[in-house]
Amino acid sequence: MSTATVPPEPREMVPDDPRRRLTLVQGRHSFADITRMVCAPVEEPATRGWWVGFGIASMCLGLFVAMVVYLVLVGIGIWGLNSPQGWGFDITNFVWWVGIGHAGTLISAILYLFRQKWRTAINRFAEAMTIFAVICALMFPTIHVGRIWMLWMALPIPNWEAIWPQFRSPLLWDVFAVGTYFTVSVIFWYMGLIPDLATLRDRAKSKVRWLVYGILAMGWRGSARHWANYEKAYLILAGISTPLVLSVHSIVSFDFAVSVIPGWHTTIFPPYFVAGAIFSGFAMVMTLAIVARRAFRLTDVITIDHLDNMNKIMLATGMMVGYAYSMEFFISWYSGNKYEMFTFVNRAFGPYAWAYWIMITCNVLVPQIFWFRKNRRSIPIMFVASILINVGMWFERFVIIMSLSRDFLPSSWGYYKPTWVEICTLIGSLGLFFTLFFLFLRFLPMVAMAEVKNVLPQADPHGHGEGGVPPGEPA
Amino acid sequence: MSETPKPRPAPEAPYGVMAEFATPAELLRAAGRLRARGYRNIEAYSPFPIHGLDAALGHGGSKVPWIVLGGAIIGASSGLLLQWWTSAVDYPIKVGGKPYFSIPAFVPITFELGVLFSAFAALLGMLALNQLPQPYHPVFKHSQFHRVTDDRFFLAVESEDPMFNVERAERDLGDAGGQHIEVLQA
Amino acid sequence: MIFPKWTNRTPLPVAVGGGFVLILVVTAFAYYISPYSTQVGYAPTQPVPYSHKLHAGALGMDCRYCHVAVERSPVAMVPVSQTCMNCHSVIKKDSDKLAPIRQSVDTGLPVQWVRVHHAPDFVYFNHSAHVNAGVGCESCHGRIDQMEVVRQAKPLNMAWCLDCHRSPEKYVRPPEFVTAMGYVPAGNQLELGRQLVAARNIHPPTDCWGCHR
Amino acid sequence: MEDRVTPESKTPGNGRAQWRSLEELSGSSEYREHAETEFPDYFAEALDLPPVAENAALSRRSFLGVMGASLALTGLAGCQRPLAKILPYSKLPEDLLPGVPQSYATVMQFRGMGEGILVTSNEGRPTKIEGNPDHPSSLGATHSYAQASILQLYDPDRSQFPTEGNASRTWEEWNAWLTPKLTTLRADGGRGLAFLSLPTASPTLRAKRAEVMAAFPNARWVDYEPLNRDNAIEGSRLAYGRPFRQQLALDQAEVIVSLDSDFLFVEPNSVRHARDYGRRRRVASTQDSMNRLYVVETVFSITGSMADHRLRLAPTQVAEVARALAATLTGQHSMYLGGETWSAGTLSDRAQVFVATLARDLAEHRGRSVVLAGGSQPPEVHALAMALNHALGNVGPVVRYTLEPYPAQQREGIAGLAKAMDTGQVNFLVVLGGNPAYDAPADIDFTARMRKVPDVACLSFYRDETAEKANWHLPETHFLETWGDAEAWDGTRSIQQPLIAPMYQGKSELEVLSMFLGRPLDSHALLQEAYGREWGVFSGSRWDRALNDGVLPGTAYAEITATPDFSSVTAAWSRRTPPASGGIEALFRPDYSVWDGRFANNSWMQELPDPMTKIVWDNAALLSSKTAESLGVKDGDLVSVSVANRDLEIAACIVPGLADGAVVLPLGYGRKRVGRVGDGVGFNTYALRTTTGMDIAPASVKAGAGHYTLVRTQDHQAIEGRPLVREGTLEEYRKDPEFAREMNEAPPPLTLYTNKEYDFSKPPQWGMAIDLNTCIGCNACTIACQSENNIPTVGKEQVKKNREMHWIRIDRYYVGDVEEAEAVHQPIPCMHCENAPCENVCPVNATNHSADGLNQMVYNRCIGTRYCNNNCPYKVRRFNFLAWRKHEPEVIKMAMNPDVTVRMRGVMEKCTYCVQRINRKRIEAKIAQRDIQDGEIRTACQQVCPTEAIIFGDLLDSESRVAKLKAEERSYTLLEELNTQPRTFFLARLRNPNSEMEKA
Repeated sequence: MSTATVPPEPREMVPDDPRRRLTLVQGRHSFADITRMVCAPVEEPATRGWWVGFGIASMCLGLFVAMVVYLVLVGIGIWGLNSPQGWGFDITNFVWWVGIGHAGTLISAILYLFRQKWRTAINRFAEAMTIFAVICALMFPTIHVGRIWMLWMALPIPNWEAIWPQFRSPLLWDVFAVGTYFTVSVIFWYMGLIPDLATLRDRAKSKVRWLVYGILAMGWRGSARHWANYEKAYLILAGISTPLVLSVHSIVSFDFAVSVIPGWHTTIFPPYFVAGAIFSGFAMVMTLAIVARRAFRLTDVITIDHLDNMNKIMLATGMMVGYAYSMEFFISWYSGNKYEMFTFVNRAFGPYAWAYWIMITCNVLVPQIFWFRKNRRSIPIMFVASILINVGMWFERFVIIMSLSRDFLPSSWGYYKPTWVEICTLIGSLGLFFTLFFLFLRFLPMVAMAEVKNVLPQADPHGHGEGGVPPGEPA
Repeated sequence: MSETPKPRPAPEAPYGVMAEFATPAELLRAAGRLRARGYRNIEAYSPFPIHGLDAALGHGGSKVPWIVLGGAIIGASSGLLLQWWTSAVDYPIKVGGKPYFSIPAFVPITFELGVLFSAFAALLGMLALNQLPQPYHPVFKHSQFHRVTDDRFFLAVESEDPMFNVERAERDLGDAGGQHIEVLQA
Repeated sequence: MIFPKWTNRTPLPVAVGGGFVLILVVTAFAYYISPYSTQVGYAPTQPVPYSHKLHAGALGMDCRYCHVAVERSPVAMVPVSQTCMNCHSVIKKDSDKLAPIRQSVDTGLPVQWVRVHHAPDFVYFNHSAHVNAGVGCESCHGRIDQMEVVRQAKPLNMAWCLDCHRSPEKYVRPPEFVTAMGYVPAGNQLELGRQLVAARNIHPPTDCWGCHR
Repeated sequence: MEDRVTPESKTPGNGRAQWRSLEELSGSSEYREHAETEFPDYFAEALDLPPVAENAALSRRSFLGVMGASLALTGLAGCQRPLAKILPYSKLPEDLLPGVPQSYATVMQFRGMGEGILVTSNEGRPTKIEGNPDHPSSLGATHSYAQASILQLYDPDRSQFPTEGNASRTWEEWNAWLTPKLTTLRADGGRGLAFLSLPTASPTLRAKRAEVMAAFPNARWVDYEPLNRDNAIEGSRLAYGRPFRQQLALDQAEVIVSLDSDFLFVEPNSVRHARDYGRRRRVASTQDSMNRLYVVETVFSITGSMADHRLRLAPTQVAEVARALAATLTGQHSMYLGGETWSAGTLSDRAQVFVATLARDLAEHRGRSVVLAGGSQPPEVHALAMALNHALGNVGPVVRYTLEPYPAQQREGIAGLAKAMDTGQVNFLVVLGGNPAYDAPADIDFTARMRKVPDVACLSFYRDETAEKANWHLPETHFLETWGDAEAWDGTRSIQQPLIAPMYQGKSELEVLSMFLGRPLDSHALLQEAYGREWGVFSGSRWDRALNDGVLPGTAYAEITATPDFSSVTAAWSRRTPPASGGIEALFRPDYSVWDGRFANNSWMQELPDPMTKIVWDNAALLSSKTAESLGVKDGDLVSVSVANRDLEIAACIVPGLADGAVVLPLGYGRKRVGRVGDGVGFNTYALRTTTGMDIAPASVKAGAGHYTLVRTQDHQAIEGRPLVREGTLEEYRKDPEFAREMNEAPPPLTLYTNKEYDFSKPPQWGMAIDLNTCIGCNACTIACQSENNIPTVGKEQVKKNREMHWIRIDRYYVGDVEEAEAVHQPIPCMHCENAPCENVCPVNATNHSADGLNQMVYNRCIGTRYCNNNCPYKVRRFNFLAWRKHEPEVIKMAMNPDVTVRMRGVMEKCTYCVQRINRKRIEAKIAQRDIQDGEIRTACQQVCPTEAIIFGDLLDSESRVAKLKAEERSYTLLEELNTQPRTFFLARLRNPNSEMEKA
């Protein structure tokens, strides 16, 4: 039944012409084509590639579980932490994952508010990535405590001690901030899914799929009233998510900014962390998008233009991060505080200089290649770059936390080395992330169909040229 | 274009009459026509939101924002109350030389809870106003309706409409260019 | 395939039910760690069926006759076997029930009493401090004089301790009535209490290190 | 002064260089932790079961860990609560009140003298040792060894029963074996019988030994202790013809000269010395004066670290300084040394300036100065020192002489015994205490000699190197298990009363000797017998008084006045051959932690960092950086040291300020048979120690192959120009008393929080003063704290990961340039900040503030985020990374303080200002309806401090000592600019240099 209207090719224009409207969907696709394209990976049997990826990921997940069990039974001592350095890989991973978790809701929310239609191609799995990344992030504060079985004390539950959590602690702020962020992201994500779940329901061949998707779709029927409330709610969610995104990483940065430790105690952290989070978030979306669009033949939906745009954002945020790095040095010098000054000189030339220069290279130098359009549109280059940026951002957090190694009293300076357990835990958390992601790719539409259809030229009812004319009727 | 039997008048009043359209534009035009003919209880169905449709159908704005506002207020205030009561009333503990009720330190959690509650309000509000979850609905009986989430657009005249009458509704929908015109049993 | 009409009636019950289960689980945990889940009523059987009801109640012996350290030491001191023999070398000198006591006195090995009132090891309760401040035995141990077998009468958890530490006037007695059972204050307890608190300059610590060291 | 606190201006390399080398160290064994944590125990760990009855009675506090875990399990599984039992006494021991610790006076013998102590006992478990204020050698303080000896008592590796060969025996069997032997021995007056014992300060034991010798006139009695006073006694014989013992009144000395004498720690009576020295270092106002300390030494000792002027020289050069000093004093300051003229030897320019200035200073302080010779210096130096003191008129006001009670020449003694054993003259050797097979001079090869003796019986605390070679081994009692007595340095006598019945089958030397006399008695009977004899009739009341006070009044030695025989001194010096220049000299000295090896199995001492090198669980060959350079050796490299054709592979440790051309070898490590803690730890330097070079010997050092992991508690040595330890000279202080406070750039404190509902205005408000001017860095506080607060030890590998648990640590920074470095000590306990950064970041309120200003740490609330320690600028918090006590033997739990929770793994801990002591006094005062008096509450670290450098008290009570100190100009708080408002504060250190030295 291909009575769908076929729009003509978009007009040809000079590349990067400011007047040019971005091609949101390549090629001439009807609504039905979109549905088919997006639903295909969910409805067709899983490819070998999927099985291999899923297998590896779940093996890493197993490693993660093993490491956590080991940790609970023996104690934090199996990590390399010590007296000056109470935190190491654990919190580094936490901040890193939270950072990655930021692009998702950001792309959806902020770009939605700015009416950046091109977001539709990537927002769905960006949001999914957010949720999975935040799950990984939440793992680390949970397992990093000495007595995990007493963790409930950090929640405001009435108890026999008649004593409550300490609400001045940034760690507790984290509990609420990241918890809220996770919940809101899930809501946002699910709400976006409802119409597409309805689509899957209506296309369902097997009873089971029909039942499951049917329940999840909650009887969505796309009536005008539905859409009115839906769009309003979605807009509001986007509205509240935006400050949320900013607040969450600001609060994560408070873990450090609120302390008195030189290299931690600095007011630049909130914006700096937010920029860094967006930076790493986009990098991760990029990495995933590149793979996904190949694997699932979505190159027409996730177009090179989308990737180009993301590269521009990475370039911008990369510059912001670089600015923050330099600004830290300036401020420490300007403060005239000898401890601050020492800390930053020590960062660049002390025992952890290697980590510092990895960070600078990956986060400041690498993005510079995106000044050139050729690079912005070259898949291999941007793929490698995105991975390097993720590495760099991990090291950023590591470098910050290692300020602990040399604080006020030289007598208690130390040096922290991770143990094999910590390294395995990090790898394991990647396993957790990808396991969830593979499941997502398999069972949920990875692109927001309704939204993509909405941005197709023929979706515009007011007949600016294409789309308006029904077949058989004279224009 | 599957052949559909002419619907016989049902023992009890039907839910309404629904027709299928191929493009958003047709749907919009049809909605406009019917409304012009004086129909009031008409509802459109589409795979994605269509601009101007609400106006054409004469729907009012959504009430979701007010629900969310309520959620935000409840969330934020309960957050602040919790912190004030636990830290300053129930068991005041001296921490870091700060007052029991250290407002600056209590801002983050207050804000987060505000956001959390309003998010819930947004979702639940939307569902409530749309009366979801509602797995069954008469419109699902339409033979082509499974395409409403894919690439087809539908317009229904509901039986509550003061000037509802099966034959007239069928005719008017046909005039408006609707296909697969079917009567939906309640 | 469309959902039958009746399914429209499911969402509400499902939602309500789910919410109910959730609340149940949460409250169950909350209750477990809450001040209301206590060991009250714990009454293990002792190697010697010693009856406080008889000794403290009927015979009206003073607590301090056996628990000699209570005014001077953190521990009230479970009496040494010899204490029992002070009387029981004369009265009921060959009752079988007393066999363990006699054995202990002969061998010098302790009688293995079972601890009833059990503060965790990280809690440092000091009997002398409380008794001298005018906290009655009864206030924490209940009507010992009516107990055939000693059982825990009060929650003995931190919330319960804090209640008195925050407002001692609700409980303190004049020193002479500390060991009295079924004590009734002469007049309004609160007023009396306030006077005592003022007179004896009682201000119990609510700082952690009052009890945890 | 300014460049004192900014050493990097002088020494850019110092700290960093050391740091680098240490980085290499830490890099060497990376992923070893896998090996440490053993799989089998995991489940045991997680499912720790609640205490069983006996233990609960034994020491229920030690089970928090377990309780915590089981609580956790109940939290998870909701299982039944543990069944705990109460085990009352069957009969109540007299004047014992359960739950109330008691304190008994007794005496500990160490270094051939008695040191009076008070021992705290909980239900019969001695748990803590403190100094006896009435005792002249202690005055209420103790050294670290006394503190640690409590752990020795509960050492599970102690010898527990007699053995014959490897078979376990009973004392009856021993007697059965001994009796026939004795009859035969008695027949020929004990020919072939030889006793080898430690010198003792116990008059009763000495009498008993005499009795034994009377019974066996032909027997041979030898005393040997590896660290003996032969040189001093020999020196006194040279100068006075008689063995004298110096009684010092250091608080009377304006000028103190130490010729390699570590009188603040190593020399006998050091605790008293430190106290007297400290008195004259304490300045309350600009009017006060200070003594001046000149130190000439090889090693960088803690005495050296206190010096106002320090001259580092190879051991034999030190003697040359003495000679030059005599020459200058006689030559230029017309001092009479028997008329002879003294020729100054060859000295470096620096040394000559030093001597000239010193001589002038001495000459100006006749009768108010003292010259001290170190035990490692040869007799002639001691003799000369005595002569100088006499000539300077210091004998009397500062130095008094008493007769040495037990002047046996130990080196010759053991050598003679060895010869006798060789020639078969000994067929029954009885070793009483001591461990000659380990610590006798290497050239004697005592072990080989023992094989030539048919019967060897050995009474020893451990079944050690000697015991296992002997065919009879007898377990010895701990001094807290047996009756005895001992004389203080000045002869004042104390009764040694046991705190606990012998835990195993041990017997004391006194009891064993009574067996040799044919009438075995227990120590109590023997002692009362002895005192009955002494007093004519035994008086119970006098006895009880003696026990109660811990001292017998009027028992001090009689003072002797004599004039030295200058000629014999000069003669001795003329015999002396001037040292060969060049080459390397080895100096043997006791180790600050394990002494001569007897504390090798004491984990507290093993983990106690060396005050200067900060090395734990090891000893090392100490070299100066220049020497190391010339040898091409880096810190931690293995070097082979050879003395008299004996070689030893040992790790090198580079110490700033050490003398060039010398290698310092601390003794007491490399034990083979001592126990699970000490076996194979460190290097046995006795292997290089021969009769000809007991203290100083020519040696050769060459770089060996390989690297060794030396673990330090402090990896970074320089202070990086930060005003942490604030120093000035006495002049600077007089000019500008506020100099210390002027060193910080504290901006006016700003706050977001104006509406604070509380302030710390209600007394008491606790605070602690630490006087850096009197702190000598002796580590006593660290051990006292460890003993008082049940602090675990973690072992070398964990300390390497910076996981040591000490609640009070002593930071030692080197100041000045690497070669001529000076050192400063800074004890760091919790600062109990009023605006504590740790509290703000705790998510569960596990650490917060009490009304009396204590920074509370609640273990049972802690979930272990470690955030508090991250945010602590002073890094005083300690985290239980693993279940440190998991593998600890049951018996150790008896050493626990029942008033302090034993922390489980996963919780943070830190200094509490000894809150258990505060609470005890608070409750006492409350019950008595009175206020707490100043000085009533004394923290463990304060109580033990030999120099009274630590003062604790109520800051609001203007009369309290701590409040007065707070008001002093020298007082400052650490990192004041952070506005943490610490309650612990420091008093700036002052040095008292001789201005002329600066000029020259």
